[in-house]
Amino acid sequence: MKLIKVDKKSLDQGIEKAKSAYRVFGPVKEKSDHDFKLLDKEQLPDLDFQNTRLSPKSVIYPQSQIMFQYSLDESKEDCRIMKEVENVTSPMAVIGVRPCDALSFPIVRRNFDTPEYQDTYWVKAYEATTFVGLACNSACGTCFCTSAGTGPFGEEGLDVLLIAEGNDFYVKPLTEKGESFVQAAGWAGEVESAAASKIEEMKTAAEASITATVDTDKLRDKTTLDLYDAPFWEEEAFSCINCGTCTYVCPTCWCFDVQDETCGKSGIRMRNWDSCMFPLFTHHASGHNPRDVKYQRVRQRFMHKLKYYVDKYDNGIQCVGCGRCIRLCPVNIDIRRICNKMNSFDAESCVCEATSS
Amino acid sequence: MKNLLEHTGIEPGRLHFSWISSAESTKFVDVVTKITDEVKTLDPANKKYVKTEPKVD
Amino acid sequence: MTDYTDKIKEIAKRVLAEGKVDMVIGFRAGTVPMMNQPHYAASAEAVEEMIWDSNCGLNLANYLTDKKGKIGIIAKGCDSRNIVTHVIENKIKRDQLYIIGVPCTGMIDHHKINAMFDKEILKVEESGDQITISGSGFSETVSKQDLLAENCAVCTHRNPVEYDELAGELVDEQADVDQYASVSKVEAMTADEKWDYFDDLLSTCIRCYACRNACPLCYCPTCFVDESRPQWVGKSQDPTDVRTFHLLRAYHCAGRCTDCGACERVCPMGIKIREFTKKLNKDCKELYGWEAGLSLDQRPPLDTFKADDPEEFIK
Amino acid sequence: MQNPYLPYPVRIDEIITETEDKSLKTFKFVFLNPEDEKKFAYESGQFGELSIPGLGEIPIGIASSPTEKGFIKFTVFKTGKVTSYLHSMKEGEIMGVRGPLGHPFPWKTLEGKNIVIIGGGFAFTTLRSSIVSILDPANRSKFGDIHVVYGARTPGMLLYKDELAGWAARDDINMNITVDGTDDPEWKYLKGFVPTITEEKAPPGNDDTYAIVCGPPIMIKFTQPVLDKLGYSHDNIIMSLENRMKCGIGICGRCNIGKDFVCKDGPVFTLSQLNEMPKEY
Repeated sequence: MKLIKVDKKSLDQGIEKAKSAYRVFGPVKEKSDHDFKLLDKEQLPDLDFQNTRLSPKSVIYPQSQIMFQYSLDESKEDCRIMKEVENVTSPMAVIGVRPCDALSFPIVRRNFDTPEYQDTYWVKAYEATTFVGLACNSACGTCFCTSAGTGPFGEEGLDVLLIAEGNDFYVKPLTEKGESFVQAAGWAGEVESAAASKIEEMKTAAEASITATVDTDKLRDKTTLDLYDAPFWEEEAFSCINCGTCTYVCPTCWCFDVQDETCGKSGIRMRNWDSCMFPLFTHHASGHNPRDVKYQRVRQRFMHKLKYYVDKYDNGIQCVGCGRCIRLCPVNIDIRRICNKMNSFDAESCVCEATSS
Repeated sequence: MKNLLEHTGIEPGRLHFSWISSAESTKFVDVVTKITDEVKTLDPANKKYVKTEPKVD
Repeated sequence: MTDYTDKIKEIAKRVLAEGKVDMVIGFRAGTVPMMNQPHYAASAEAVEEMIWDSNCGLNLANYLTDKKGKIGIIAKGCDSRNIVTHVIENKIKRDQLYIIGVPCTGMIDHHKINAMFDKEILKVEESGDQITISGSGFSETVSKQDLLAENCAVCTHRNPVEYDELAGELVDEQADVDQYASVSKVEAMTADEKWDYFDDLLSTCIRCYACRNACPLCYCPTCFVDESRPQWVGKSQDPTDVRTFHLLRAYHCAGRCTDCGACERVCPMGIKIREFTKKLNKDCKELYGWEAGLSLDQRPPLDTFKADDPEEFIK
Repeated sequence: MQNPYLPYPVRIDEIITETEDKSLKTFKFVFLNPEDEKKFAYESGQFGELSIPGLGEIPIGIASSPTEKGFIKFTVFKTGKVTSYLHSMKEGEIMGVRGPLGHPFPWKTLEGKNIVIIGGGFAFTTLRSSIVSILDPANRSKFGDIHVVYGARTPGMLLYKDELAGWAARDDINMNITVDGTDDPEWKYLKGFVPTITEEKAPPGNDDTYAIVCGPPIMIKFTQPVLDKLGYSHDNIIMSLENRMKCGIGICGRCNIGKDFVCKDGPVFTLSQLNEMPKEY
């Protein structure tokens, strides 16, 4: 597909222009960190960041989302009948999605958009969104995207890829949606003939700068119960405090809880992100809890990402290597360490090869 | 309790403690009347810590 | 403080070998800068992984809740005060514990240090009271005093209050620190300003409950936010519910909080959660002359009654 | 796009208190919109999410049979927040139902086979649905011998007492109704625990005989060795699981056991399948 080159000023002008047709989200620095926010008029995304603290998943899948409303007023005809809330589905665009986070959307889609059921809230928002990615020229020490199915210039899940080069940006539309956004932004500009090879060089350099890796090659062929019963879980889970940080900052964690809230005679049914780290997540009304103990919940998180998902979809791991859980885990539980332990676990001898991350 | 609520911006006068025995019905009425009258004189704009329908994005 | 490491290892190996304890709870080096991992050692080999430096800010007393058997634990001033609180509250028995006391000169604040640099920090090294922070294309050496976590900067109980053995010489306690400067700043505000200040403070909260779960005081089998019958607080991102969680959590720590700062340290969003508990600590000090966890023999003010307890608030 | 979380509005048509301790009630619902009944086409073994605005939803097995038209029935044990409120509701009140959800018992596989239905306590609801379906004149000839072992703690704790008596009087179904113990001189059925009765009364296992087992964990634990002894292969033992659920459609993520969701991939599993799965239920 064609390649365009724009300077920073045209890039910004284009983003501003696109706002007439799209609700535009982008990274904004608030307090000390970047997070994705809906951009106001005249507000530009701050593209000078390594990665945002929270992932862009909340653009499609907000932490709290109203699903239905109802009335408890007996005098009304629709008393106690759930009614759908009209969620806005006008076009959205997310600017500055890193390639790792971009891959999370097709991964999460496998959960929300299934042959049997479509999660209307997620699917409608996803379909309405154009993902404008930003290639990574400098990775974090905790990044391991190259061994998690993508890379700093990865294109999967994106509609447009931006590549920063000095004060200029290469614009690479990747899909029809992406073409439309580029048109709406009015981005146009010839590229030099050597552009393609230059981008290739930048890509190679960026990939080489990512030194952290995980080994995932043997996960698929392991027996689920062998890994489940592996002896290392209790030790690895020792430091865990069972907070929800890893799951909430993870771009591929999708679990939620459904809650009703009533105020006077009217109320709403809503969903909120939930976490497999919380005991309440699996607590039966009878009091029984199949994952009652901390290490069982830690095991669930890693087994889900690195084994159950692998078995269910046969399409890589449920992790994109963004490293957020490593950077933000309060007690330094490192998915790279656990992943390598799982990958190298030998049920016969019950040992993992020495691992480092 | 009162201190931290006020420290975090709840207007003084919105939380009240009294010691009333179960036998002191008239005192109870007097105190409640007095407090409700007092609270009514406060600026409704400061009625902050009241949950309505959840406000989420 | 890095020189404590060898002594800690020596003690840990000895008490394990003598059978005084089944495990020793301490830290091992983390995989990212300024992040050590709470860990336990049950063998001499595992002890080799142990480390002590200025990134051991988590409160290890948190790992004692409902533990059985004999446990060795590394404790700086605040940890030891929380161990005392655990003992007072019957969560663990003193004779189950072998406390390896660490006189502390303060822990550094990873939130603050990360915010000081635009670029990612790849390495943080410690030498005496100097900290060298470096990343791709930069390296800077800063006095540790300037990088201390806020609670450490105003700490007046650096030495363990309860221990079986020390891993180093007792240090001088800090004098002339205004423990409650941050509280006084808010106290000077109007009600509206206070409200807005706390609104802004909590605006980024994602309700991951790391603050609660890292807190050694928060050991309830079911936290009030998780109760469903009755449900005390909504579970969404509604600001009223977020504030209710933080306010009530703080109340549950009243008269028990040692200002160890674990809540702030673990917050992925860098929220200054101590702004709540600090006010209660100040009130406890002013109203009852109480600081939590200083003695095994004294009951906390909220579970004792004295005829002269202040009651000006009752009208 | 159909919103899979939107419940169908239903009216509570009838409430029957099933057990002497009043902890179990059967709710008969009628759809407010008749076309919703067609959309709720189900088979025995599936479940529905009962939705009470302001309280939430609960997954409950469908107790009525597809052969019963014009209503759906659920038998609910009073235990948590939603079920307690439901028990306080009155006939005529409006609420919601979502479904049908999950996989039914494998009726295609079961055609032409002998079936042993083993149930204990209040886990008899989808089994009631199954028995009513099988005994329907249009269906009975599709199956071989039908044995039922159903037990409760006391006679007063049995569900569907009138129907049980009716089935016991028939000759096309072999009913073994039992209670753990009773002093009732009127009691005319069996005494003893379900595993013991199963051992005495169930036919031996073979390729053409399947067992469907639903009951409390303790009953399942002691029934399984009995079935092993009787020669049932683990492919021929069918069970129904429960886990905490919210969405009921395999999306919200909480009821998973390994790669499977109890709500969407279950709740019906064969024992062979369960043997390969973590014991997280």
